[in-house]
Amino acid sequence: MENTQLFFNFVPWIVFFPVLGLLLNLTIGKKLSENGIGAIAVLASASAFVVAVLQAYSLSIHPEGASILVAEWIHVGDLAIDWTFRVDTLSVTMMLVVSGVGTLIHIYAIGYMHEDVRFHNDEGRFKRFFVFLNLFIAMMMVLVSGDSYMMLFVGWEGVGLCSFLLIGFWYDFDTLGRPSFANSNAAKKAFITNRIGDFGFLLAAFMMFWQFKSTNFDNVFAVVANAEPWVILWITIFILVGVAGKSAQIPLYIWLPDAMAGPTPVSALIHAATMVTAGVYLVTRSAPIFMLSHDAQYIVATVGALTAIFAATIAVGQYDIKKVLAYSTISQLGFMVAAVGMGAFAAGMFHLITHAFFKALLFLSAGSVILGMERGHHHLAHHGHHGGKHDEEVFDPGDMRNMGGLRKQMPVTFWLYMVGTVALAGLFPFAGFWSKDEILADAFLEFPHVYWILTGAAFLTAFYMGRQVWMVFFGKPRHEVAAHAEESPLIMTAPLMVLAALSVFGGALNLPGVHTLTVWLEHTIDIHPGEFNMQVALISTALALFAIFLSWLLYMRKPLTTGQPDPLKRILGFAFTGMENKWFVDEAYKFVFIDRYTDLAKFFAQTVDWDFWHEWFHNSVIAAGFVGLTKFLANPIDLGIVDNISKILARSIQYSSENFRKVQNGFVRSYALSVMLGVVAIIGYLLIK
Amino acid sequence: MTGELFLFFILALTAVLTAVGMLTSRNAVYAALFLVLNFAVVAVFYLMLGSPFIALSQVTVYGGAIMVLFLFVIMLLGAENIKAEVTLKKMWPALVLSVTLLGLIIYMIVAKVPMVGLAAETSVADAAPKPLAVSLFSTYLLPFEITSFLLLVAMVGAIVLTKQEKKGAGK
Amino acid sequence: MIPVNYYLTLSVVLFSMGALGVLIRRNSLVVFMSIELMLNAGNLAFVTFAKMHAANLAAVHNGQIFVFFVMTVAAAEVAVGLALIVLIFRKKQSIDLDQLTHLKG
Amino acid sequence: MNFLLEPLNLVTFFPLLGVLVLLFIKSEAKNTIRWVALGTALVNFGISLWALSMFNSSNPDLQLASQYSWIQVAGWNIQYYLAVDGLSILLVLLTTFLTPIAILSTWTAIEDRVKDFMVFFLMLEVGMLGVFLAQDLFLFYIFWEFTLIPMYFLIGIWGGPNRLYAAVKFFLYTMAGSILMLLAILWLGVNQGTFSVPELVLKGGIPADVQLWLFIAFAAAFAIKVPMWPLHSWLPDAHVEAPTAGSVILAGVLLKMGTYGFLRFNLQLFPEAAVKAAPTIAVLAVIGILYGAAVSYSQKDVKKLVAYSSVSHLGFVMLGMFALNAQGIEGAILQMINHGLSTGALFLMVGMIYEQTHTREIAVYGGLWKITPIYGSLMLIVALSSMGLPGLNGFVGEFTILLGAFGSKAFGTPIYAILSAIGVILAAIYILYMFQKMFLGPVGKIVEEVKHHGHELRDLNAREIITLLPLLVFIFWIGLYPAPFFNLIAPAVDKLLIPFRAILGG
Repeated sequence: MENTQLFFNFVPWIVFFPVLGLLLNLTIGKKLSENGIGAIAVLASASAFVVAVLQAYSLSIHPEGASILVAEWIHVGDLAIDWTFRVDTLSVTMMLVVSGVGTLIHIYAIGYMHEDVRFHNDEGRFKRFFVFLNLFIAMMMVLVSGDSYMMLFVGWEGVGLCSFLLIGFWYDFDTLGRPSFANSNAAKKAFITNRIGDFGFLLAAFMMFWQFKSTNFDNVFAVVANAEPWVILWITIFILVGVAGKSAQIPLYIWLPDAMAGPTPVSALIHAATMVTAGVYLVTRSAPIFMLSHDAQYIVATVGALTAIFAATIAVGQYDIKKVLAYSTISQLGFMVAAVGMGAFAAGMFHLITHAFFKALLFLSAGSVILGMERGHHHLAHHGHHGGKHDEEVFDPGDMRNMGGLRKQMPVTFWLYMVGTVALAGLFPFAGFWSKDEILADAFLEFPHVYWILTGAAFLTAFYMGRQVWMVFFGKPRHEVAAHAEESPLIMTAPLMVLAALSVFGGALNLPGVHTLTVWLEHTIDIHPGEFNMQVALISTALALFAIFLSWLLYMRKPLTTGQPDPLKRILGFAFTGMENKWFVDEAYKFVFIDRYTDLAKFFAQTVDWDFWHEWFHNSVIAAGFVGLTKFLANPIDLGIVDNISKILARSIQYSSENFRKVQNGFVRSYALSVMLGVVAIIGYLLIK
Repeated sequence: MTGELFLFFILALTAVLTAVGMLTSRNAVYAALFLVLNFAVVAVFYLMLGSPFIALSQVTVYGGAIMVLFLFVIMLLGAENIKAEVTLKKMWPALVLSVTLLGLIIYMIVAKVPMVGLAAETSVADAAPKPLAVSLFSTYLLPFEITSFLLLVAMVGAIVLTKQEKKGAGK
Repeated sequence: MIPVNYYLTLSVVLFSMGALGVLIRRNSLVVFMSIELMLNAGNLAFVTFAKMHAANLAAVHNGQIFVFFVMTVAAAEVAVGLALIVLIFRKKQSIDLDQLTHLKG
Repeated sequence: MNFLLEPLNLVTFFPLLGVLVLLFIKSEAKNTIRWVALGTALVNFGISLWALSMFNSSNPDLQLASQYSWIQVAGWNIQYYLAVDGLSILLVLLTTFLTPIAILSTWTAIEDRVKDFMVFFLMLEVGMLGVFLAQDLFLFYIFWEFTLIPMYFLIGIWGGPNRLYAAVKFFLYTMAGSILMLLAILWLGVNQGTFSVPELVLKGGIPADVQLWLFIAFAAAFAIKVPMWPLHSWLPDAHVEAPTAGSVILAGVLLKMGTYGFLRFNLQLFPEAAVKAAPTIAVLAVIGILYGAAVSYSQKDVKKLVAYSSVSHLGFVMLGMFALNAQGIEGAILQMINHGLSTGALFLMVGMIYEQTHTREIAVYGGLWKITPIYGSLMLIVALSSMGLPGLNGFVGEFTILLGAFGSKAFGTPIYAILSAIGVILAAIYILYMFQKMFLGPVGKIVEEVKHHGHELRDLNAREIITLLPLLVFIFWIGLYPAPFFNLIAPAVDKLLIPFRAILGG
């Protein structure tokens, strides 16, 4: 794939532009205004988008793509990993999505960050935010454009880092702006959970290297067919662990809802549209491996499907506008993972793209709602309608129980939100309909149990989105704040409109019969276009409409009033408590893993290492033992035996010397006599000898 | 018994007797004189053994220099006599040892040394001092120089040791 | 022809008498003389052996030169020794060896 | 004169010149003393670069040798023999690189007996360089023991409140191990007729059972120094009590003497025994990795946390080394450097905040990033490097090590690599815990306390940034483009591997 024609050589700039942007902001950001910083960041991201478009154009002429070597990275023994950019239809698709949606969100963020509820006059926030955001774009680009698993991994961990930084962006607060470790906890949780996934990824990479002697995509795929089945199964399972971490699948999804602690643009960009779909991209990229093992496909599809329905049930029970969307994202990711797991790679990628559009739209609109609420709160506090009462309690602008009737206060946002909702619910002819349907159609053919689970999840999706819309925009305001909410400025709504348009028409990317996307991706992965299944489409549409009707029945016919418990609680009882509390998974994890590890660490650190090893063993055994030994040697041995021996020696010497002393009488002649004696003795000896 | 042998015995007897005289005389001056006589006899032996240079050195160095020095010191100190000299009772270990030594070495000589006869005549070449001197100043130059240095040291030493310090001076 | 043994025997006799003198006399001057006697006895043995190996010219000279050196050393020794005796006499007013017991341990 | 102009002799003994100059400076002239010491260290770094320029990286053998016959008594053949090869060149550079940085870090931290401090420090440098360069066992032993003395005083005089205990413990533990090594060295020297390492390697032919005993004797000395679990109990004391510069050198270089010793002597001299011991070492290394990480997590003292993290990191080094393949060993060597850079930087940064607050208790900090943004950002980079984020140096080492261990024929099973990879997760846990509790969250009470004493918590000043900057450059350089470093190592490692290839096949 050494193709350097056209614009292929520009591909590294897809990373360099954002890096350039962040470096610029890092160095001169202090001197720039908020808009200046934002402009640089947007420009950087937009430049990346332009590069991506150029790549797409080049590909349309040379669909076989290219690999561009920038530098060698790790060359050890027979291990050779390079910084090589890969341009093919799959990677360019991802580039377009990431940089496109990314740029829109950058623009939105300029408006959003200006008045985020939690900024508390933090002046450095713009610089920090856009530096992180650009870094994220760069890392995401590394992820999607890498030519080997290891370069992909760099981006993989890199986006994890950005996720950590951005979730913990307001690191000294909790989500409501109170001083707390809560946000940083959420950030830490995300990073560590991701690391668990990375652990799986690493093992997969090790296995690939030792089996195939390379981690380069082409090299691996060239020989993977010769590998033994157990090797392939283990590699796919390890990859699945990685996917579960990054794309928030069971059992590692727990970090994503907490990740909503980040500013809303972050939730939209990272935790809905791009980063979390990296797992889907990874599986699609590894299609040649997954295709080889039916068991692997079965496992992946099942995990995806279970995640889809499990998260959907939780979404039903949430009150925070972003939390609902977060669980919805998990659920939709489950759809995608299930799709790519089944081998419906085109469908998975298709859903990935449309989901990026409408979920970003939803999140950003939700952000707009939250800001609108916040403006209302601000307005109230300033005009002092209700005295100091509101200053005492902390107001949560994201709580849907405080909303209601926002349709009138925020009409633009309302309509945008509606587009997103319908797209997500999967109603004809919005983007979500086409992509979701393709997944369901494939599942229907491949794995019926996955199909049924996913259909259930789709039903729930329509229901919780209906619930949300009714609660937020319809009925009467349940709080004074909602009554005073204000619409967002154009800089925020304009990108939303673009996204809304994409959500409406995104389905055109891969219409049945035309299969544009499938054909496009076929250049890279070996896939076949799925056929449109009218039966499946009808069932799901009917179910979605039914779900919306149900939600209308519950939440619209008799709109909620202030302080009223959720009507579902009456119907579902304990089950709803479970949904509300996320089925207590977090608590269970905390009890089973986190607390145990903390205890274990404490036990090791305090009891084993310090008390036992450092103090007891060192001080009592080694040191005291040594002291004891020296005492033993000093008293019984030294004084008792050695000393006595020397005493006896000394006495005998004393005694003998007292006698010998007499010899030293000072008479020269007696000395001479001794000498003479010696002479005689020696001569005598010589004679005898 | 040839004349040569006869002469040897006479001389040997003289030597032993003078030695005994030296040992037994109470007066140190007598002892010194006996010793001079003894040295003279030994010098004759040297002559008989073909070493005229050594014999003359013996006479000059011992008889002339050393013994004069002895006598001079004896006179100087006035120490001719020492009271309560030797008693035989205290002497016996010394006697026993000396006799033992004598016996041992004589036994050695008898047992180990061959009975080689030595002529009393000397060839001129052997006895001439010249080759001796050549040897002394070539092969033995270094010892010779060291010895001369030794003599110098002894001289200086003797002077320093015996020099009378004036009272009060240097204290 | 006088056998070499005779000379050696004489030398030994003289040596033993010198030794005896050292051991039994208290007059330090006489002790000193006895030492000279011993040296002489030794010299006699040297010259005898030199003569015994007369065939070898170097051996003759070696023996005689050794005697020569002994004499020189003896002269030096006497000079220093007598100086010491004089010194001792000045301190002790005696040259009796049995009075000199400073070395007593 | 020629002797001194040989590059390795020059680089080893040049600091003594600085010591000599220092002796003639009044001890009150503290700044002059600091500048002289810093200048000496910098020039020495320059000299080491000069030596590097003469080093031929494609040659796997010892180079730039300075070899003289030294002690030839009773059949003992002891040489003065300094030389460098790919196994040691990076460590030599690390030593000369870290020393000026450490000296710079003492600028305001050490006010007491500055002259003595600098003298000891420069002498320490001589010892460390000697250890890495000596190719004669006897000479090596001398340098090895020599490093103890200045370090003992650095901890014992300028250390924390419990310094004497720590200094004595440090000294005794290391000594205890060294004695066995000395016996082994003597055995080798007497029985093989030479103390020269290359000659011993060439000669070989030590029977396998004897090899094992010698291996154990050498390993005892090195394992304590590394330190390998469970011989690490001197480490937290020494690190916590040592002054910052001492900790930096201790973590950065002194610990590497242990791992280097394994590499140079245990692997080269006793290949059969090394193969036999590999699984055992791997078990200890894995325990060290996991145990060190767990124990770090539970520390309340940040310096102790970093100290225990060394146990974990060096576990990786040991694991890689005894994987006995190219990836493992090259990764291990690079990881030695990485650990020197990252942990050295961590200790430096902990020292910088300690200088202002006089406490290392994690709980009193919090929200520092807001107050000291530069400090926070740099700490983040260093912390990430320490936990092995791809693109930074730590990852390159850890990845190659784990990769090597995964496919190691000496271990015969990937289980050690898998378990160690869990250590990567645990590393994230303790590093993030430390970063979060100190830099994120609400502002900690220490800020008020410092204010109470009439100070304001300040961000890093120019000198501190300059101290850290070189480390950061290398953190990124090694992370993004490690090729120059691997190129230095690779030929020597290939040569080192020849006997193992013969034993293990392949």
